Amino acid sequence: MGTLSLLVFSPAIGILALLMTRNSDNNQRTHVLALLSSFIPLLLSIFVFALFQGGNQLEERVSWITFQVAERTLTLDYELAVDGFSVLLIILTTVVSLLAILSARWMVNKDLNLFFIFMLFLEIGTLGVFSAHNLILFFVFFEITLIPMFFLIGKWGGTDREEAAFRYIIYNGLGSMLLLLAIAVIFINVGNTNFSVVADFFSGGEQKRFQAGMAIALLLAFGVKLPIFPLHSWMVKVHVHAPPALVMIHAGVLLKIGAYGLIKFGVFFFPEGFEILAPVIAILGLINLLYGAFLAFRQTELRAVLAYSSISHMGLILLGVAALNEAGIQGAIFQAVSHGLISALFFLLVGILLVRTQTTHLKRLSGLARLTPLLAGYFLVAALAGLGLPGMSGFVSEFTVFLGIFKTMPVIGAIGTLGLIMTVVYFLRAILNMTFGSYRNTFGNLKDLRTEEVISATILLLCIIGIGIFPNSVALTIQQTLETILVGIGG
Amino acid sequence: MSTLPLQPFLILALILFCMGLFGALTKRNTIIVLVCIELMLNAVNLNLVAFSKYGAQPDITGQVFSLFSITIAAAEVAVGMAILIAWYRNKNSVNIDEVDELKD
Amino acid sequence: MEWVSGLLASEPSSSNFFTYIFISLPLLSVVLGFVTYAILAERKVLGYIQLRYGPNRTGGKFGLLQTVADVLKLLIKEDTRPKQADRPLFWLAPIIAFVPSFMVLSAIPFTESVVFANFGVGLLYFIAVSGLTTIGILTAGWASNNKYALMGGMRSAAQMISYEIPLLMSLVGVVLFSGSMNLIEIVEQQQYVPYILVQPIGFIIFVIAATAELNRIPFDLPEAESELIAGYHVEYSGFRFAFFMLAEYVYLFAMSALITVLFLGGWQPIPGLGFIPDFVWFAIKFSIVVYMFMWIRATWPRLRADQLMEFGWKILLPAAMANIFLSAIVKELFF
Amino acid sequence: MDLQTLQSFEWGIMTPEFTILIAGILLSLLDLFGRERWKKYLPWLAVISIGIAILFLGNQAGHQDVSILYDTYIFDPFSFYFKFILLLGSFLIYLMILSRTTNHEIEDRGEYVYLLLAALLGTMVMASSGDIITLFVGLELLSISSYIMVGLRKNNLHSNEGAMKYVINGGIATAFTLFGMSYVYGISGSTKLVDISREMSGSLGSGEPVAIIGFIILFIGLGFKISTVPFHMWAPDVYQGAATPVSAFLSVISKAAGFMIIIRLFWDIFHSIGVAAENDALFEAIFGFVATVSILTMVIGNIVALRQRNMKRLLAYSSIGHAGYILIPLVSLTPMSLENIWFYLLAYVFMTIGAFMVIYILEQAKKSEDISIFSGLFKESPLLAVAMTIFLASLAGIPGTAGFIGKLNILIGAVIANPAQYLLAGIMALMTVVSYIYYFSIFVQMFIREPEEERITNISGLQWTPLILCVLGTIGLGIFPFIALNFFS
Amino acid sequence: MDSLHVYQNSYTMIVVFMVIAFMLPIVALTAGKLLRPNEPTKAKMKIYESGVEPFQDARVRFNVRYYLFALMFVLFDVETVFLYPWAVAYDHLGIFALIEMLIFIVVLFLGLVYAWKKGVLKWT
Repeated sequence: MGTLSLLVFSPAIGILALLMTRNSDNNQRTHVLALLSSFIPLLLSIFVFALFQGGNQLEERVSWITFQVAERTLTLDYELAVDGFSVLLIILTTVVSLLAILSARWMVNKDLNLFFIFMLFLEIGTLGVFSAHNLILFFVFFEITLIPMFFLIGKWGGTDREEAAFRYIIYNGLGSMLLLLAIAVIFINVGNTNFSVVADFFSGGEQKRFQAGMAIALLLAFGVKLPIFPLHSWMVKVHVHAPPALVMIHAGVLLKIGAYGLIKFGVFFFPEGFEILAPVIAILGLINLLYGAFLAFRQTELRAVLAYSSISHMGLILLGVAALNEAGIQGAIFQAVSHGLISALFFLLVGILLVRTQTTHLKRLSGLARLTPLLAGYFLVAALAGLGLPGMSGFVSEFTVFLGIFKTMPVIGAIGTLGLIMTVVYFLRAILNMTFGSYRNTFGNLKDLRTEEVISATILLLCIIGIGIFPNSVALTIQQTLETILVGIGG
Repeated sequence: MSTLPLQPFLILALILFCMGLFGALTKRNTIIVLVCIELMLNAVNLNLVAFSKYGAQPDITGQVFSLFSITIAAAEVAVGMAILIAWYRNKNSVNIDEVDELKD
Repeated sequence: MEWVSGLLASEPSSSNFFTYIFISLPLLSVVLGFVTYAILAERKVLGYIQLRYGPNRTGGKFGLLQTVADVLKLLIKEDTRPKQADRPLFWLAPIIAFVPSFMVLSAIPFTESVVFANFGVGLLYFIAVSGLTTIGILTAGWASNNKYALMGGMRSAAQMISYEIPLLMSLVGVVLFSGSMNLIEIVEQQQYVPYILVQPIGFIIFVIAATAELNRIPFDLPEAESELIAGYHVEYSGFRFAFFMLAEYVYLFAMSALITVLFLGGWQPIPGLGFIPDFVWFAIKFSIVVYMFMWIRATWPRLRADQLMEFGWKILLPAAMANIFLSAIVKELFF
Repeated sequence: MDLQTLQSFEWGIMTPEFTILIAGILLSLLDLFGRERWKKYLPWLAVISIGIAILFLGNQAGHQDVSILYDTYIFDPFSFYFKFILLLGSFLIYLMILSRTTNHEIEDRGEYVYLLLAALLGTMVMASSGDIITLFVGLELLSISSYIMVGLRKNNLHSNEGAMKYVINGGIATAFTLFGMSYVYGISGSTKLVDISREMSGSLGSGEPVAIIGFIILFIGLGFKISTVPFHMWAPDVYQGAATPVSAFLSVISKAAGFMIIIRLFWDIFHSIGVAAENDALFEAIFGFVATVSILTMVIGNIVALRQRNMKRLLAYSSIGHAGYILIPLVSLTPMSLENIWFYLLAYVFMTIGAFMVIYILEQAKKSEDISIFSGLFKESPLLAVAMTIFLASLAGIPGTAGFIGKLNILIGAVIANPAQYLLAGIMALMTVVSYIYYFSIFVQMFIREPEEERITNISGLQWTPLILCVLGTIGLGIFPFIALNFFS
Repeated sequence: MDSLHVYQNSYTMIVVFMVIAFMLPIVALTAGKLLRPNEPTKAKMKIYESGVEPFQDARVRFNVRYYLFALMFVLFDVETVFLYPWAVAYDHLGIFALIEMLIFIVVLFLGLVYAWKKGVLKWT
C-alpha cells in the first residue's frame, strides 16, 4: 500500500476504533479518540506535503476492471497521485477536519460517536477525491462523500435538516450523474481514465464541438458543487441547516471540489472547449459574484450571509477560470484555498456562537463585543479576511484573479470590482451589527472563547495570514501544476 | 377448396385475440376474465394450427405447440380458479373491482 | 347400401347436404323406434327379473304400444313452467341435452357401408361431443331454480366429469392396439380378435364409466328419486321432460353402439359365420350390450354420493392408468 | 427415436436439472408421506440439493457447447452463467426460508418448499432451451408455480388478491407471449431458435410487418416476468401479498429468468444480424420499441416508488426501475451487453435478496411492513442497519458496492454503442438520482428517526448467514468486480 | 382428393346431424304447443318442494368439493389428451415413447396421489 492509499484510508483506523467503543456515553473518551485518529491523516498529509516536489507525485496503480470491446481494451484502474493543487487541498482537508472534530465536542450534543464516524468517513471520501489520479476513482470518492454528508446534515442539522439533506443529495446526485456520463464518454474515447493519459489524448485538440460539449457537461456537473448561480439553492439550505462543524468541512473543503474539478479536468483536458465557453463562464462568474453579494447584503441570518458570500466568492473562482491565463488560474486556486480557510474559520466561530446563543439571527445578535470580546474580535478578523484585506489570503487571491481577468476581459473585470465593494459592505454590515451594535442583554451571561476554541481559530487565522504574507508558499507548490495546465491553454 | 389462403385464419385469430383482450381488461366478473384469457389463448392455437397447415413452410410443429399451449392453458385456468375460490371464500365476491385491498 | 360410403367420397356440394338429410332421417327414425321399444324392453326385462309382468295392457299381451301411448300422453300434457325459473335457459336446457346425444351417432359405423361420417378422430369426436350433455343437465338444474333440481344438476356434473377421465383413459388401450382413432379402422382391426379379449380391464372400466355417464343405476344419483324427487328434471313436464328421457335413451343407444364398435368387433362376424349379414352381427352384439345395461340396472343398488365419487377417483382412475401402463408393456413385448 | 439415439445424447449436461427435479419429487413425496416432524427439515434438503446442483454445474465449466434432444436443449456459456445466477439466488432464498423465526401459516407447508424447486427447474429449462416450445414450457412451469406460491397463504386476503392479480395479468401476458410466438413461428416456419435466427437474417419480404408485430407482441408478453411497462402493475401487489421469501424469489430469480428468455430470443436472433443486415426496418422497429419500454419502465418505476410506504411495494417499484436499467444493454447491443446484464443480475441477486432478508427479519419481529419498521434501526441493531445500508446503497448505485459497478457497466455500454444511446444513459442517470430519494428516506428512518416501541429481539445465526453472504457479495463485487467479470469471460 | 372429400363430407354430415337434432325438439315442442292445454295457475307455477311452500333462493352456495373436482377434471382431462396422439403413433415411436409416457403417467399419478393425500378426493 502506497503512501497515498495510506493517507486516504487512514481515517478508517479511527472509524474502527470508534466502532469498538460503541454504547459508551463517555463523550470525553470518544472525543479524544476521534481527535487522536484525525491526527493520523494530518500527520500523513504533512508527510506527503514534505515529499511533494512538483508535478504528479507518489503515483500508485493497481489494475481494476478491463473491458474487451471488439479489438479495443478499455481499462479502469485504481490510480492515485498528487499534484500541487491537490496537495494543498489535502492539507486543507486534514487541517479543517481536525479542527471540525475538535470543535464538534461542544457543538454536537447527540450520538457523538456516530457523528465522528461519519466525519471520518467523509474525510476518507474527501481525501480520496483529491488524491485520485483517475476519473472513475475521482467519481467513486466523490459519490462516497454524499452518504456521510447526507447523514451528517440529516441527523445533526437544524430545523430543516431533512429537507436540506435531501436537497443536498438530489442536487449533488444530479451533478455527479452528469459527471459520470461525461466520464463515460471520455472513457470510451480514450480507453482509460488516467488523468495524464486523458490529458495527452485530448491535447491534439481538433474536435472543437466535442470539447465544447464536454466543457458544458463538466461546467454543469461541477457547477452544482461550486455552486453556479441557478443551481445554488441546496447550498444555502445546507449552510443554514447543517451543523456548523460539518459546514466547516463542507464550505471549507467540499465546495472546492467543484473548483478543483473545473480546473483540473475542465481546463486541463478541454482547454479549447473552455476557450469557447470562457465568455459564458465569465458572465456566470460575474452573476455569482454580484448576485451572491447582493443577497448576502439582504440576509438577516448570519449563516445565510455566509452562504451567499460563499456563492459570491465562488464567482471569483469562475472569473479566474474564465480568464484562462496564468494569473487567472493561479488566482482561482488561491481563492479556493483561501476561501476554504476563511469559511472554515467563519463556521467555527458560528458554531461557537450557536452553542452559546442558540441563534445566529442578526436581529437578535448585537453588541457581542461587550459580552464576548474575543469571539467578536475573531469574527471581525474573519470578516476582514473575507473581504480581502491586504495581508490576508483573501487579498492575494482576489488580486490575482482580477489581474488575470483584466488581461482578457477588462469590461467584466471592471464590473467585477463592483462585487468587491459590495463584499466589503455586506461583511461589515453583518459583523459590525453583531459585534458593535447596540447592546441588548438577552442572553444573560455568555462565556467567551475557551482555550481549545482559541487554538483552533488561531491556527486557521495563522494560515490565512501566512498565505497573505507569503503567497509564494502556495504559488511555488502549484507552480509546476499550473505550468502543465497552461501548456494546454497556450498561455 | 384444397388450399385455403392463410389470411382469413390470421384475421379471425386476431379478432378473437382482441375480443379476449378487451374482455379481460373490461369485465368485472373474474370468471369471465378467465374465460376471456382462454379466448386469447385459443386465438393463438388457431394461429399456430393455421401456420402449421398453410404457412410458408408447413410443418407439424405448430400443432404440437398448440397441444402444449392447450395443456398449459388448462393448468393456468385451474390454478386461477383455485385462487379465485380461495379468494371467494374470504371475500364472498367474484367481482374483480373488489380486488382492491392492495393499492398505492 | 354401398352408395352411402360412395357418397362420402364424392365431390362436396350443396346437393350432398340435402342428400345427407334424407339419409340421416331414417337413422333418426330407427333411433326413435329404438328408444320407444328400449323403454318398453327395459320395463319388461325389469319386470321379468323381478318376477312380475311389466306393462301388458296397451297394445296386446306384451304391451307393445305402451310407450307410444306414453309419448302421446306427454305430447298433450300441459307444460308448466315455474315462475321463478330462468325462462330462456329453461327452454334451452332439454335441447342442449338432446342435441349432442344425437350428434354423436354420426360417428358410429354400423356396418361396413352404413357409415355416416368417417373421420380420423371419430373416437375423440364421440367423447368430446358427449361431454356437452352435462351442460344441458346443469342448465336444467340451474334454470329450474329448484333446490332438488340444482342439486341434481350439480351432482350430475360432478359425476360426469369424474367418470369422464376413466372413460377416456380406458380407451387409450384400444387406441394403442389399433393405432387409430378412426372407428372404422378400429373395427377392421378386430377382424380376428375383438378387443374385449385384449383389453378386458379396459372393457370393464369403460362399461362402469359408461354406466355412470349414462346416469343409470347404480350411478343414477342425479335423478335419485328417493333423495331428489327427480333430480334435474323435477320441474319439467310434458314434452320437455320427454326430451330428457329421449336424450338418455339415445345415449344408451350410442354408448352401446360404441361399446360394440370398440370392444366387440362391430359388424365383424365370429370367424366361420361370415354368411350372416354384417348388420345382423352388429344388431346382435348391440342387443347384448343393451341387455347388459338393463341387467345391471335390475340387479345393483344405488351408490351413495361419496362412494360414487371416491370409487371413480380412487379405484377407477388408478386402474385406468395401470391399464395404459400394462397395455403399453404388453404391446411392447408381444406385438 | 430408438434406444441408440437416446443413449447417444450427452445426458450428463442435464445433471443440474435432474438434481433439482429429483429433489422436487422427493420433497413432495416426503411431504405427503413423511412424518409431521420431518417436515421442518425439508428446506434443508432443498438447500443441499441446490448445493449439489451448483457443484454439478461447476463441473461443467469450460465444457464445449452441446445440444441434445434435437436442439431443444442446449448447453452453452450463456446457459451456464445464467444457471449459476439462478442457483445462487435460490440458494440464498432457501437460506432465507430456513431463517424464519415465527411459525407462519404457510411456511411449514411442504408446497412452499418444493414449488420453489419446481419454479427453479422452470427457469433452468428456460436457460437451456433452444426451441421456443421448450422455452414456453419452462416459462409456464415457472409462472404457474409462482402463482401458487403467491396464493399459498390461503386465509390471507392480501395473498389471495396478489395471487389473483398475478394470475390474471400472467394469463394475459402468456397469451401475448404465445401470440407473438405464433407469428414468429409462422414467419420462420420453425420453432428452433437457430432456424428462426437464420430466417430473420434473410429478407423477409412481405412478412416483415408480421415479424415486427410478432416480436413486439412477444416482447410485451415477456415483459410481464421482468415487470416492464405495460405489464408492471402486478409487481407491487404481488410482492406485498406474497410471503417475503416468495417476493424475493419473484424479484430476483423470476426476473433473471425473464431476462434470460428475452436475451435468448432477442439477443440470439438479432445480435448476429446487427444493423448491417437486410432487415433494418425490423431491427430498428423492435429495438426502438425496447428502448421506449426501457425508458417508460425506468421512469414509472422510480417515480411511483417515491410515494410508497409499504416496504415490499417500495422494493417492487424499485425493481421495476431496475428492470428498465437492465434493458439498456439489450438495446445497445454491444459485445459487452451480455456481460453487463449478467453482472447486473448477479449484483441484483445479492442486494435484493439482502434487502428482502432484512425486511423479512423486521417483518417477523414487528408484524408490519410499513417503512416505519426501520425507524431507529441503527439504535436497535446497528449491524442490521449497516447491512441494510449496504444493500440500499448498492441498489441506489453508490460506489463501493456491486450496484455501482453494474450501473457503470451499463452506462459505458450505452455510450460505447454505435449509435450511442445517450438518451437512455441520461435517463438512467436521472432516475438514479430519483431513486436516491426513496432509498435515502429509508436511511432517514434507520439513522435519524427514533426507534418505536417494538424492539427486535436478537437475530439468530441462521438469519445472519444469508445476510452475511449477501453483504459479502454486494461489497465484494463492488470492490473486486473483476472476479465476476473474469469468471464470465 | 378422395380422402379430402371424405373429410369434408364427414363434417358436412355432422352439420346435418346437428341441424336435425335441433329441428326435432323445435318441431316437437311447437307441435306440442298446439295440442296441449295451457291453463297456468298460481299453484302450477310454483316450484316443487315436496309439498312445502318454497323458501329461500335455490341458488345457494355449494359445497366447495364440487369446484375441487371440477379443477381436478380440467387438469386430468387435458393431460389425457396427450395420451391419445401417443397411443395412435405408438408404433412409429419406439422405446423412447414408452419410457417417456410411463414417466408422464407416473407424474400424473403423483398428481392424483397428491390430491388424494390432501383429502381432495374425499366427498364428505
